[in-house]
Amino acid sequence: MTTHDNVVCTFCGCLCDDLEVDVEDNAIKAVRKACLIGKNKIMNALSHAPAIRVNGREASLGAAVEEAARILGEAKNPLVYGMSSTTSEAQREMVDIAEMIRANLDNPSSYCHGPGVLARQQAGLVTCTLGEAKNRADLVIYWGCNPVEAHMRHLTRYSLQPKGLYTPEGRKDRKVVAIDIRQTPTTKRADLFLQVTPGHTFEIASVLRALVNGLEPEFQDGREEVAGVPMESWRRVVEMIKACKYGVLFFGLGVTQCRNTDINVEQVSRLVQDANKHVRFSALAMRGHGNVNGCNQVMTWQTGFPLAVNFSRGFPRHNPGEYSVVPMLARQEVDAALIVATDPGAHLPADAVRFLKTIPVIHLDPHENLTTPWATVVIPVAPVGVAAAGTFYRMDNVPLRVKKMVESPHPSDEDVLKAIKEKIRHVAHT
Amino acid sequence: MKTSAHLTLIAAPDLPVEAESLLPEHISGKTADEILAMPLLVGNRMETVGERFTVSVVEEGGDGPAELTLTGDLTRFKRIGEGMTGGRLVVEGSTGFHAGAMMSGGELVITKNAGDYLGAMMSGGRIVVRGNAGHFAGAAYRGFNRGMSGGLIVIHGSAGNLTGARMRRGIIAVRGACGDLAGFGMGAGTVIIGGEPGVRAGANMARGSVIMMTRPKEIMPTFRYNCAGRPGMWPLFSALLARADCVFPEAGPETVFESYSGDFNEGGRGEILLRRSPL
Amino acid sequence: MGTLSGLLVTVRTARQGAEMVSDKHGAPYIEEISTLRIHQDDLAELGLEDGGKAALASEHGEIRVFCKAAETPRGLFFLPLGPVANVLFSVHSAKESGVPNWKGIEVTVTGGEGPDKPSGPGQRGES
Amino acid sequence: MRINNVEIEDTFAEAFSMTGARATVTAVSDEWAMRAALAATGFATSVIGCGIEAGIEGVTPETPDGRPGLNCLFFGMSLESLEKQLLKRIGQAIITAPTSACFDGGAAECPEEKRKILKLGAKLRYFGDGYQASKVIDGRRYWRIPVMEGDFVIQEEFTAASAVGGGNFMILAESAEAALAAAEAAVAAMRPVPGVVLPFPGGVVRSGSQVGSRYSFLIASTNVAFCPGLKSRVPATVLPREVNSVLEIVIDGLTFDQVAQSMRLGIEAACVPGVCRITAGNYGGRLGKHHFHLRKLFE
Amino acid sequence: MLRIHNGLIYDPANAVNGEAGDVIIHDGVIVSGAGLSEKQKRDMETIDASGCAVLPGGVEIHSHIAGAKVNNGRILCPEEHRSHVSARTSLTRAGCGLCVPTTFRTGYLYSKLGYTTIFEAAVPPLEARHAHEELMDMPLLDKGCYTVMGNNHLVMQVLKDPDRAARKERLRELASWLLRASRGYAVKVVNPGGVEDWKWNAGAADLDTPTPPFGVTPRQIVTALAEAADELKLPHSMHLHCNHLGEPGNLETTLATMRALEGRRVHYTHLQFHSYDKTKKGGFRSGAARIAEYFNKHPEFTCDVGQIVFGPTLTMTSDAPMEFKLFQMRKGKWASGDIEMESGSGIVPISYAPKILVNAIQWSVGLELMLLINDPWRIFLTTDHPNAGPFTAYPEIIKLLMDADYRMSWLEKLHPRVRRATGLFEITREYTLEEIAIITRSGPARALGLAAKGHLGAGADADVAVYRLDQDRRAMFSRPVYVLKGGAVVVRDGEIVDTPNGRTLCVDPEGGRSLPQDLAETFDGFYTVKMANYMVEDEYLERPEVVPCG
Repeated sequence: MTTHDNVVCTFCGCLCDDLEVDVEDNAIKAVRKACLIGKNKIMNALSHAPAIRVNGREASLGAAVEEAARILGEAKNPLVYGMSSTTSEAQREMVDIAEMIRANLDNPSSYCHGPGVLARQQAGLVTCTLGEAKNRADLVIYWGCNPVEAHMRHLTRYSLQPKGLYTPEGRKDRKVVAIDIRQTPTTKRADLFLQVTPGHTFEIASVLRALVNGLEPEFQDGREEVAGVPMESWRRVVEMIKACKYGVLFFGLGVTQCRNTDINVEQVSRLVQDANKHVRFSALAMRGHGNVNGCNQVMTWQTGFPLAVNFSRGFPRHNPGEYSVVPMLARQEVDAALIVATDPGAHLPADAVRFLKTIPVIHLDPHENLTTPWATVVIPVAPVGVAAAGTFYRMDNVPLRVKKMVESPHPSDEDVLKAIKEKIRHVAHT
Repeated sequence: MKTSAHLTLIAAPDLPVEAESLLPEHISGKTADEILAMPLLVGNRMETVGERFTVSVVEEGGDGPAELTLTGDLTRFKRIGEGMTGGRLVVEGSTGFHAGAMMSGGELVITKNAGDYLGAMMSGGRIVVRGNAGHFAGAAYRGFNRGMSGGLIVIHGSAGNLTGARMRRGIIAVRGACGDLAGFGMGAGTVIIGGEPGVRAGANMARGSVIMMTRPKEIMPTFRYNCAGRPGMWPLFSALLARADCVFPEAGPETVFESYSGDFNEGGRGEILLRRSPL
Repeated sequence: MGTLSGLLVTVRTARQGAEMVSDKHGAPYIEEISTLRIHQDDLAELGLEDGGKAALASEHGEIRVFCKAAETPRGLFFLPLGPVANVLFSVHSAKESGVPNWKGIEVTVTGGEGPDKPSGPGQRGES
Repeated sequence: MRINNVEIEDTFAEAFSMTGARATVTAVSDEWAMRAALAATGFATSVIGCGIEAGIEGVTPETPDGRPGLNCLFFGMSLESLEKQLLKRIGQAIITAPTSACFDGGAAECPEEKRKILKLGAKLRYFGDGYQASKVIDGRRYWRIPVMEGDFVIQEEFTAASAVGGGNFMILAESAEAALAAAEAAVAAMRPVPGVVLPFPGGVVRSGSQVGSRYSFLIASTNVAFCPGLKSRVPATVLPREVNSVLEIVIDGLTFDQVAQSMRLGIEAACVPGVCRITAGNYGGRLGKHHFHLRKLFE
Repeated sequence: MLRIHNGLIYDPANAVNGEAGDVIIHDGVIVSGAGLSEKQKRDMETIDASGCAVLPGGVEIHSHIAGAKVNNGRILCPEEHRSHVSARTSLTRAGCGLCVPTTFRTGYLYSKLGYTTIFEAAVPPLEARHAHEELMDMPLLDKGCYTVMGNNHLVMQVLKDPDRAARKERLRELASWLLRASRGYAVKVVNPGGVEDWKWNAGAADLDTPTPPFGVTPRQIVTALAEAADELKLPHSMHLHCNHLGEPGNLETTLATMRALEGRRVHYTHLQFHSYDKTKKGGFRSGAARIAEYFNKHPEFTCDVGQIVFGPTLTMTSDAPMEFKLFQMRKGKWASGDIEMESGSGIVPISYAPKILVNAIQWSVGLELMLLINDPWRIFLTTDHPNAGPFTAYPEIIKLLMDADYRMSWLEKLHPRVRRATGLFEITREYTLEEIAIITRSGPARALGLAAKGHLGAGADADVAVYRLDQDRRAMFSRPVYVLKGGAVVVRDGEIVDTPNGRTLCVDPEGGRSLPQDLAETFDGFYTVKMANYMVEDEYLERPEVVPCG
């Protein structure tokens, strides 16, 4: 039996890198230190692999790659989409293919945390790595996120409990504020919980900005409250902000998916910038899928834009809403799709899935999921971080190398994508 | 010679089409065959106008700028009238994204609906939409902080979110309802909304005006009430819009508006004018 | 059995996450993503016991769920992300930035078994 | 040449170049537009003593803001003096008037090359103490200046044009009554002509002046050659025996043709019984470059 | 074998100054033609370089082209990308951007100027993997990156050690370890102490401001790291971005820093931003003359200029507090990222305009430095891309240096008071082609310790740029006729014709195989990654080439 130390978990944006994994006879025997989800993910990494299929029938890898290349090469407005749970090495191949076939290129951030990235295009963002939260943060704000259930070790490793360089007492050295529309296991850990009515992120951020900037808000209806929470409470939050040394605000989908999406985050970003006139303050997005941040990073260094890119003219163009996956499917304007390392069958509205079923879809995934049953071409791949190595980007942009601990019968998605790319190139040249 | 051309769509395409080539100034002096040979990007392949349209061309006496009429369901056609500098472009039907974006002169008329980014970052000229417009009418493209910088957009129907977002000058009149964040972050200019406005109108505006005929659900608490009165500019806007065949019958020259200053997070030099409905 | 109108919010839960990475066709996953978190009083108004069944409908589709009492505000219902919830949403709800309204869609909850049983990811939308 | 038996003297009115501008004053009612216009054009009979000559051109059927409004014409000896006066007059008489607004009336009748820009709104905006704001409509910028009553709107730029000042004719009559009746008739006929104003009270001046004086501190004095009471003492008198009273009509206009047209209409109307002769003032052509030959007006 | 025939060869490192001759290439390396017969030469594949200047490939000593901060800059500026695009071709990848071009496009743009070697100027070890990933996507260039250490907690922990000898020894080990962990090439110091100060919301650091809570001063940091770089015999000296960047009067700090470092090899980067005097009222004045006067007397120092380019660009630096100041002046966009235990970074878009007095002075200061520092082997052409402007402006800057009349013609375009604030317009010096070759390739190659770069002698890497001679030097340097990378023709008539990937240049200094116990404990306690996951793996180095120390 071999024990692998310092294994990087690939599930969420935390990328905990202290896992211990026991491997025997090319099988995972035990996972230690991981959260429940991470443990399950690694333990089940090799299970439920789909068969290679073309049009529902089992096929050879070569035949599947060939069919994939044919579909993509012929498509007049293809969609290349996914990437959030694979390595940046595979993502780089995805971009290359998208360029080559003049496709639309997008990743799941466009309907999850993408608004936070779009906000950075307008305002920028003052942020930090998670270690700054651990070592310095004496004020932590959780806003519209529930890490206890979604980023299970975030509180212990990074944000709430760890004893840091300048927070030797851990939790005792921190004031904690939670803003959410309901009580969650996370909000219960806070010193101050503001239960807000849904849909008012922007107003909250605006009023906090005003208070941070020393302005008195004026309520036309005379009710001194924002999002159902009295102004007193918001004033308390601002007092805490102004009294801290180093504040860190973690925001989740409750902020990015709230009404007006990216504009909320833009205002939150402005709030953080304003706070820096008084104290040091950072904000961090609670990125979900293991390497969804990597999609944004890779797409940005290769295409200039983090999501929603179109190559129909050969050069990258960017416009969320126009080239993001959900509205493109709403307009039913794509005629083929390459979907890798994401599961639209599980993550997209039902009508999106209905439309995808009407066009040829090539799907690469380590597992049977809710897309494999109907995709035109299904190619199983080695699970990254377990049977394939490569780079993942943590929620704070720290890149880590995920490891290969076991052999999979299947190639990595990086290798499959390279094969598809070569085939398309070959077809184009002959 | 003044060229008038009329293109009729043969069948609505399934794929997005980019039709930035179809500008009045581009057809001026061209024959029917030359127009049919102009490029269109369909999906990721280059086609010609002739594969999608039939054309008739009339050369009239006199000088006058060219006039181009497009007929058909052009909902999937993007960039119609993009970058137009003069002449007149009439769409008998609906358009997709970016109609009249970046235009600097001339007139674009759309008889049905327009998609997102109508007149985005335009600097001059006039756009009239008889139906509804999508999001980002007159707004800035991603990353820019200067949206529309001149000209006039009249939308007889409703408009989507972020109408006039980050605009720097010019006038947008929406006869019907308007989405959220009208005039968001604007630096100057005027957005006039007849129907029901969405939330957060005028949020983060540094300067400029959002004029509303219908009371929004809430005025942002970063705006402050000034007074009720008859702003001297309203009759001027009213007269301008009347010339563009856009009338706000609920607001005559004697209409009283409530005035609010904001957004104080950005200095408070912008204003919201809200028509005081007669009791 | 009564009917309530309210706002549905999709969320992550620990169990949903843990089961999703184990087997997306497994019964525990399907059960978890079919479990609605709802306020005790709303539950009572629907005439349901904790764990009772209900139909959840939006303008885009209808699903069957189990109702679990939780410390949620009244009129706000929470369902884990997944193919069950997805039936209630539509690509057409994506506004300017391309994000569907995952964090707030108007729904009605009707207590009772309804015509169909909860059937997992295969649950269908109206059209 | 005679009209209605009145002798039209073979002479010319000598007019000089001025700079003119037209401002449209609007308000909530005709009444308030008129009050603002009257105040702004008041005490503006002659550049000699008032620094500017001005008058109300008339009611305008169409104003930029659709409200009741009047056009006023202002004439100064230079662009600078015109601007100085206008800033004072708009600042003191129009901004101050309730509900008023002030717009460029343009000078469409003047050739483009003779037009100049007066940055009136651009300068008056500072009255807003930093709270002024502007709007651009159809390429024209308007300033909004907050005032106690509400806000005052003024266009940023006004058009100035080279204009004609000091067009005139004189009515030589048998009696004061006849002279006044003739002058009133003339003024009534001249008022509708666009682009001109008659800056003196009621459009009429009874005290025409001559250049210079026996007193060194005066640059002008009563026009002794036309004073009936001095016929016997002033050898240079131009008045025949039967003339007992003289009134003068002075015309400022944006163009030569407008002045000429109004003179023609005025002279025609003035040729009523009791009027002996129509003549005009000139300085032998030394002073002004615009010469209105009375008889040529009728050709 | 390949012959570049009959060009005028400018190879200052070998004292060849515009002599007609051949450059012969074999197997990616330049070889001597001495033993070859005329026939052998004629039979070779031959590039006709008649009428051309033949120079070594350009060597970029300081540019921000890859890594977390640069990518953040790309995210920040979609508007910048919109108007600068390149479509995919059968050879090249698609891309966009000018101030923050995408990785492939960065490779193409540098190559199209005749550059073949490039160094990313600031990489915090924690994010080094990211920088290397991007560099792998940057074709046509040999590349390396500098490891930022000036605000590193471990460095300051070591510097707290009262035992001088132990301190020295331990710092050398640590610097070596950090270079190894990040696969860096040189020790980079950015606003020493100042970035950490700002994490405590403190003001700008002076040379003797103790950094909380360590109590270590910037003076201690720079002297110790310069010493460590020397003792490790690193090919490049410490690469120093001084305190108080961009502030009027900062030349005092710069001079004090230089005095503190006298006798050691030090490279002062973007010296232009650190050479400002101030007026009595606190306004900007050029301090270039004083800096140059001092600098000329100290042959141990090198510098690059960071010349301002008028137009819009993006400032991006590890000097996060400086960017915060800039943001407060300009509002608009501001991105910032604090990096645990190590560093920070900031990005603010900016536009330099000739009619803005401060910008005009900055522009003049850069040129003054280049004209007043008399040894071209010690000052190199950079724009601190993209901080002072995009590197694509190099041909324009070359023209400003080589053509005094052209330089003078700028006076009327600048703010009228600029003449009072600088001495630029009294200088008549014009650079020669040889001097240009020095400041753009031979000098930086020597300063970087790259024995096989920056010259055309036998044994040099066959990185060659061939420019058609033209009195308009901007035109000449904008569009090389040929660029060869490792012996392959990659650019012909200004267009990319081949896209081989370059190598990663790194160092293998002695020691630094592991961290001593106390530092390892600090690491384990306060980093959020495991040390094993911190070290950049071999997979991230494309064709690594170790440049020897010593």
